[in-house]
Amino acid sequence: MNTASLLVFDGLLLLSIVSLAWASLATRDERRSVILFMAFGLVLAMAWGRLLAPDVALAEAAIGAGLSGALLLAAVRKQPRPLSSGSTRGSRYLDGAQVRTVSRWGVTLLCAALAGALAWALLHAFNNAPQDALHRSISANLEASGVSNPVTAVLLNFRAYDTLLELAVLLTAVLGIISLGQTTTGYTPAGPVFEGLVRWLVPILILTAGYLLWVGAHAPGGAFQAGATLAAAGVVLRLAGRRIIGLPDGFMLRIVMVAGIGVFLLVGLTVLVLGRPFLDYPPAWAGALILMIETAAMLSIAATLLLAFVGGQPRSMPARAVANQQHEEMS
Amino acid sequence: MINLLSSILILAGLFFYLAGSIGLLRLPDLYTRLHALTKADNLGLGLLAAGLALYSQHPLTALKLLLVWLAVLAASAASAHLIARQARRQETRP
Amino acid sequence: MLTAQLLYGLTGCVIVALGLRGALLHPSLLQRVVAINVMGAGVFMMLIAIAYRGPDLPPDPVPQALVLTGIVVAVSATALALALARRLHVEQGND
Amino acid sequence: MSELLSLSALGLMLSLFLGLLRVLIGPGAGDRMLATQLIGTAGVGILLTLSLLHDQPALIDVALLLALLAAVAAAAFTGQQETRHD
Repeated sequence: MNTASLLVFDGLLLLSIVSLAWASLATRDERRSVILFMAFGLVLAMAWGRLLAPDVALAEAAIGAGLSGALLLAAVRKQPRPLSSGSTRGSRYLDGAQVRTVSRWGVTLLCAALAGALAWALLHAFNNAPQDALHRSISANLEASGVSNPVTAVLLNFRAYDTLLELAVLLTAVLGIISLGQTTTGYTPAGPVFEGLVRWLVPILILTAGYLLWVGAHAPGGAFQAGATLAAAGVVLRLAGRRIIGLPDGFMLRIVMVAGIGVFLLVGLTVLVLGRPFLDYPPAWAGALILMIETAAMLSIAATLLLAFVGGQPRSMPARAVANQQHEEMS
Repeated sequence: MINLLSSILILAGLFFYLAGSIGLLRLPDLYTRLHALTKADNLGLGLLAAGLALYSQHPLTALKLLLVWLAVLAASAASAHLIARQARRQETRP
Repeated sequence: MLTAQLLYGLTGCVIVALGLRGALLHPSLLQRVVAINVMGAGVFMMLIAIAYRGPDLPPDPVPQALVLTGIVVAVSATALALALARRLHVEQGND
Repeated sequence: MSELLSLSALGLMLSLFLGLLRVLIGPGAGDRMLATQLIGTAGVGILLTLSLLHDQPALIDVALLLALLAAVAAAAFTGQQETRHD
């Protein structure tokens, strides 16, 4: 009974996922495509929950269903473009994007072949891989990692290099966005209901971010989910037409942007000087060090994502006082 | 007894969810759909959360479930208004 | 091998192919970015399916951590791509 | 009793699936966005049910975040960008 209904549940969930993915790419209407993509993210969060990956589900709920959607919606042009495929010049369509039917079928065929190859590799992996070895060594060493959530332990201790480089990727991306200039236009001031929404939603998002950061040590959560949630708070403020959205300006902004990777490197180097391998924390300190790194990483991630939403250099924001105040509340 | 009550609550919640979805599919225009959906779904979630809270028999879980329901209530009220207003705005602006 | 693992894993493969096709063929730049995100979601699904080991065993944390990293990298890459598209749009003489 | 939970997850998924049809049919952007909100509410219900079914308390946090971010999505959908004057 249980397995049967779960099987039907899985079937419906996967059918929803595939049809949303297909529909969001089949349409020529950008706005529709983005809305379908947001629904896709929502349903994905359920799939991660179903497969016992609550850490991933949290990140998907914050990013896939919320932030990516907001980013993409802001990028959709206001006037719908005429749908005729002839006049592609001067629109966002690339020249030569009208692919001939023959190559269209060729690409479709190749993609189908790729799906087949991936499926074969996956089946192979399911059948042969000794999946337990790595898992066992993680649970054996979890005690020494300083945290009891295995995913956080992997991210910030066992494979800390990955996360360090991930923060570097984030920094690079935001540097790219800043150097592209072009601050996006602001939003018109919110109406009364929207304003009411902002009043309670923003504090709760900030509170949730703090909760996720703290709980990440022993339960699903952590710097990424917290950072994304914090960024969502800023996005709401921006959407409501506020000019002050919690981003510091000038020098302070630069510090917040590099805080994550900076603190991470500093901890790694300090440990190195004290005679241990790079990023190999002493077990007694690991918990505190991880919390410190995560706090800095959360601020960096939030600033980066928010800056990505605003786009370009947010010069005209006299926000230092408010921003500092908010950052103190968060950390 | 508690089990029975929680089963009834969960099933009632399901009923309202399904009613809301059918309303979303069958009703003729956006505004009537909004009306059906936001009411039925929130009631459905409330009943479901109450049933699940009874089922868990754990005060902290119950508190969290209540919190989630309140968040959904407040969020969906505001979103429904925003979506309806957006639709009106686009109707008046050809 | 678990049925759920198999179902989700194979769906992941299908989504990767769908996303790749969209990324290669779609005329709209914005939707190409969406397509790349869809493709990423397919890869994530394959990894999470590999991590899943049934309802009674705890899942493997390593692929889950990889996916978590992947989601954040994907959103930052999306933001950069959108900024590039916006710039391209301006350079082409619109706005 | 856990049968009831898996049955409830299935029923909620059915509700989500019906909402999905509206997302796919449209016709207007508002209809799609509204149906996406339904997917969000049904998703919250599903996550809460799965949380008890699989004994994963963290899924309640996911449900909370999903509810909050659904509001952010609606705000993003309706936010009016200022027209550029420069």
